[in-house]
Amino acid sequence: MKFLTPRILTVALLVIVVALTPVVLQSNYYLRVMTLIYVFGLAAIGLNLLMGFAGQVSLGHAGFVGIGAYAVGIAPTHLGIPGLYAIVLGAGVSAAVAAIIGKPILKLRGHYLAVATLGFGFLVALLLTNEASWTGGPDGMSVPRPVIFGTRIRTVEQWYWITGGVLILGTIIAYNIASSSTGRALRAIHDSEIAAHTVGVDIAKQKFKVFVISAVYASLAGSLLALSNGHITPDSTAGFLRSVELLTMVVLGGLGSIASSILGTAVVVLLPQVLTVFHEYEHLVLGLVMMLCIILMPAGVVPTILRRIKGRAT
Amino acid sequence: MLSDLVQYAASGVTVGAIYALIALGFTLIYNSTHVANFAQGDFAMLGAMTTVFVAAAGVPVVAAGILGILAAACAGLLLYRAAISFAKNSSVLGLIVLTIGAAIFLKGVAQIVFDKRFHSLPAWFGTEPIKVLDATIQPQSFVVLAGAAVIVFALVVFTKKTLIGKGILAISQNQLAATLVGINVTTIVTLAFVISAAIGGTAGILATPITLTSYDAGTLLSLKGFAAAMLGGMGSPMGAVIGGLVLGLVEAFGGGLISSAYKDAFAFLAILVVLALRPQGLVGSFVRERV
Amino acid sequence: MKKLSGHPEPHNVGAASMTAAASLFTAASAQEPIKIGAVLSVTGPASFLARPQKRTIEMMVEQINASGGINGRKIELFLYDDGGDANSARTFASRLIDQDKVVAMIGGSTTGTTMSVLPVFEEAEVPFMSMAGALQVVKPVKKWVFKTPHTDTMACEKIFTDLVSRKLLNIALVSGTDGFGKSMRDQCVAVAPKYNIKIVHEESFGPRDSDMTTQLTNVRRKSEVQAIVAPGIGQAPAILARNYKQMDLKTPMYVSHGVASKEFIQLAEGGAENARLPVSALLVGDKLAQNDPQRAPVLAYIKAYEAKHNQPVSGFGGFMHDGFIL
Amino acid sequence: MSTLLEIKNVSISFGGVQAVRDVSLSIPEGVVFSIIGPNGAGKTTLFNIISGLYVPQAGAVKLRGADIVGKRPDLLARNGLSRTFQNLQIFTQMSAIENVMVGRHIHERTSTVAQLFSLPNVLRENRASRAAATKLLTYVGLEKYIDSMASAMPYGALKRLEIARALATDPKIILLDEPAAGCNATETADVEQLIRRIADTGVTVLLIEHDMKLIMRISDRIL
Repeated sequence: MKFLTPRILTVALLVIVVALTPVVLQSNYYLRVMTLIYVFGLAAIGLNLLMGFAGQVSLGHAGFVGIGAYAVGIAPTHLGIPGLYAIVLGAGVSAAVAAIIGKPILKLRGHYLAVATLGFGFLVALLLTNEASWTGGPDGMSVPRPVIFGTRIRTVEQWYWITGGVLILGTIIAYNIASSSTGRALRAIHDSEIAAHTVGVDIAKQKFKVFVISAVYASLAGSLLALSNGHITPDSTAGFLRSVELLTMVVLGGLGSIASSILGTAVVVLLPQVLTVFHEYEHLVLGLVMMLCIILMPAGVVPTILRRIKGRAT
Repeated sequence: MLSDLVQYAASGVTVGAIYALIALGFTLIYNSTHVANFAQGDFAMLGAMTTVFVAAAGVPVVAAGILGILAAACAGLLLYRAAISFAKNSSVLGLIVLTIGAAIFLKGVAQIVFDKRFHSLPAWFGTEPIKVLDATIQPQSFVVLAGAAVIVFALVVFTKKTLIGKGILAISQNQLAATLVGINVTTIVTLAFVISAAIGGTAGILATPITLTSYDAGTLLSLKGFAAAMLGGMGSPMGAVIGGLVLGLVEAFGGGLISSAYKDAFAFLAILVVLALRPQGLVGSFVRERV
Repeated sequence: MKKLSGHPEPHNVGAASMTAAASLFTAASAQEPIKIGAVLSVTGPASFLARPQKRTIEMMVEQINASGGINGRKIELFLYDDGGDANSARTFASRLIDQDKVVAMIGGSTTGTTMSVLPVFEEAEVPFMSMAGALQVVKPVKKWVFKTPHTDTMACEKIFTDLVSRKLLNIALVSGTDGFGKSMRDQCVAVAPKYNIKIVHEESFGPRDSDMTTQLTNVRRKSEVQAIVAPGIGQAPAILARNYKQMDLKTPMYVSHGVASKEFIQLAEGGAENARLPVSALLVGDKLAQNDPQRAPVLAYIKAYEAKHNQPVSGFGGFMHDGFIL
Repeated sequence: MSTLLEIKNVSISFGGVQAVRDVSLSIPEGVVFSIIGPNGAGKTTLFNIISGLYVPQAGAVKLRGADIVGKRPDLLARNGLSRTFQNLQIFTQMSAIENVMVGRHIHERTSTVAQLFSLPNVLRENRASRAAATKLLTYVGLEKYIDSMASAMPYGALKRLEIARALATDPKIILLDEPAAGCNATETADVEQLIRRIADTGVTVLLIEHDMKLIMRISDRIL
């Protein structure tokens, strides 16, 4: 077993980045951008388990991000449940919702599954927009900051470390799943569902399992996004554009490799910040960059770079 | 109460016909490349906006319309030749992201070439509503319906009878075999994109008197068109029309009878129910995976 | 289309804050540019509001810089487009404070984006002039947060005073599900009892819906409805007006200041005849009485704006004009 | 020898095409049972029925006396029935050893939660599966391909990889669908030798093949 497996390399690299960034880049702005990369990286890793490993497309995964975000918003204000427990509540609700809708829609394949998940994301966004008495409607609601060990977590710094830590844990857990019996079963399903089925993999159960896991990942990301922002709106958490962004992060990064999802997230989060220089042409350039990434790097940014470095032909 | 139901139906058919028109645009591209083109709504936007601006520059509306359809067709040509044909070996997901990127790109271009305001096109037969059991329907709805009917007929004839149409079906079954028997895949697939884009442009032009248009009108049209095409059964022209009309009617009756705030929710709930019962859509044929 | 002219003075909160901001400028050295930040939703669902705001602020910065800037110091404008997304608005707000080091911020075209950036400027103690309509932006009053647009409550009150004068007390609310429509709808519901106006029926429509005959049918069925009030913005109210004409409804209709522009009238294709809406004095500049204090600045702004952009002015550009001067 | 697998008047048709009509056969334990017949005779369709991919319109399939018609393929695998495919169904984006480790899936019992945190029992299980897979790869003579990607392996090697994966479930009966198809003389000899060794371990072999010389040399019974 050579020591530098992708798993050790990625986790080590991630720890270094999380530890060094505040030292190298002092200003809150960069910390804020990195926090967003960590939060959406968490959701992207979960989505990659579902899409990259098991090959099940989801065009509505921001629905779970929305559930996680609003759980942390609604629970403290309306139900008197403090922030931290609300995160667990959000994850529980997302898992339950994923379990309920998972059964029927995971029977679908390809574009049919895409439209079913698209529908789910739309439904969540609509609920959050219309149930204004709970969610504050389209203008959103403010999220009370949690109190941990007596201190109220408010500053960008604090949230930087929390989200960085959670991403590292999420990455380790994702690698654990990938190297376990479930991970192998999921990749088998992606390559040939028929063969996996006859060799003893319970297809429905495995797809269901990874759907729920990815929903919990997205929900945790939603909760952290809400807590670090302090204010959430239905569109910025559960909107269709957010689902598209998540999809782009995973696909641009590279399907089926955990490290690449984080890099894909970084690209998608940083692009709008870099493209502001184009003002009017921002959308045009963003669309172009997305197309070029897919054309030039079909396997995704990371696998292509790895292949170039190692120079071996797969 | 009856006239209310008729009005709901009228509203449902009006909106449904627009979804059907957009859904039709998906068929040829899906049939030839199994790509669900999320820029289809932007072809419609491009067709409509070009017509608006060319007409504003003094060209008679009909000529402007033809130019609009051509503009959309060119966008379709470019999307295939300059983008999708290079992304041959990327996954279904990669192609979805590619078409979404194309949609954002087209929106960016429209934002600069045109402007960011709302525009409309004159209705073909004026705005005098037609009375049916004292429910009122805009004449333009019939124009949209007629357009959908003509396109469905043309598509069915095209795919069944003409050589190119059969070529597209052959390519969708097995691209390698199609090339072996001498079908020039690139030209045929390019043609599929051009025709699909032209259908998209026509849809935009026919629908704009009802829906109005702006540089970012494409996104929602793509979504609803995609949902309608899937509801009906991806790849079949009849499926697209049925899917579109059912979607429109579910929205209208759901919105009217239950709650207009959750209009879109009923549409997607209907899709979830239909796909749970018939995973290949209302009209789609069941594809057994051959071993 | 009859307009409710004679709108109150653009509303500003806490004159004290004016002097604090002014002193800030003179303290810095003469030739260093004054950095002002702006985060607007130039694209996305709220672009209808934000476009005129962007054009107005760019025009005014040009004008001031052309005439030598303030006390000889040029204004440097940092303008970002948050696309209506609260999340990216917050990131750009932090960029303005930490990277661009702006001394003042104008922006927040929607209530959603405003509320999400508000804490950043409160913490950084940088004056923030919001363009959002909702009351919650300045209620409870915050030290560093101001807004020039009249609140939705005022718009509702303007409509209700007119309804009371026409003795139309049973109304139907047909409101948009976007931020603007929702928040104005909430204010109207809250303030209606004060004018003993009863809301007998409610419907809603999506910002991108293309047919609202279903909603209007439900309203028509309720015979006791005497007037329709339609809070909403963008293209949807124009389609609502068209459907109103298509169904040949006679109940008087009120739309919101969100569609206060010539564009709305053209798009409504005659559906907006004798519809009424509350609007700031800006849109009826030439009809203002000679001695009206607003007449001069309004006409000057209209002339400059239309000369530069040859597009009709919009109420939202006016909010930016007042906000920028403050 | 008790009957291991019994098929009684099974028939199936796809839209008018009668693929399999009224087939009955019973396969005793521990033999090499070959099925021959021209292309399109329904051999692979019969395999698909036995392995639960298709549900026949009529007839019964009994594995050790229990009727298995309509049972999910993964449950059949757990009851000791395993198969290979006429056109290779390999997990191409996985390495050879990972392909075979998926065969061990039904013997892997750790809970999902344990897998989330890679608890010691999961690490033990992974090592055990990897060891078993390595043994199997050596058994079929693919030891030099252990860590190479399946997509980079030659056709002949992939044929044997699929057999190794089928063996990984410790089956009672293994269905081999044209294992020697497209193989040259030496590869066919290897396959024959491999089938003989599998049968010697007591595993019943149900074979579809066209190479008559191979059939004659290896089969105990022929249909």
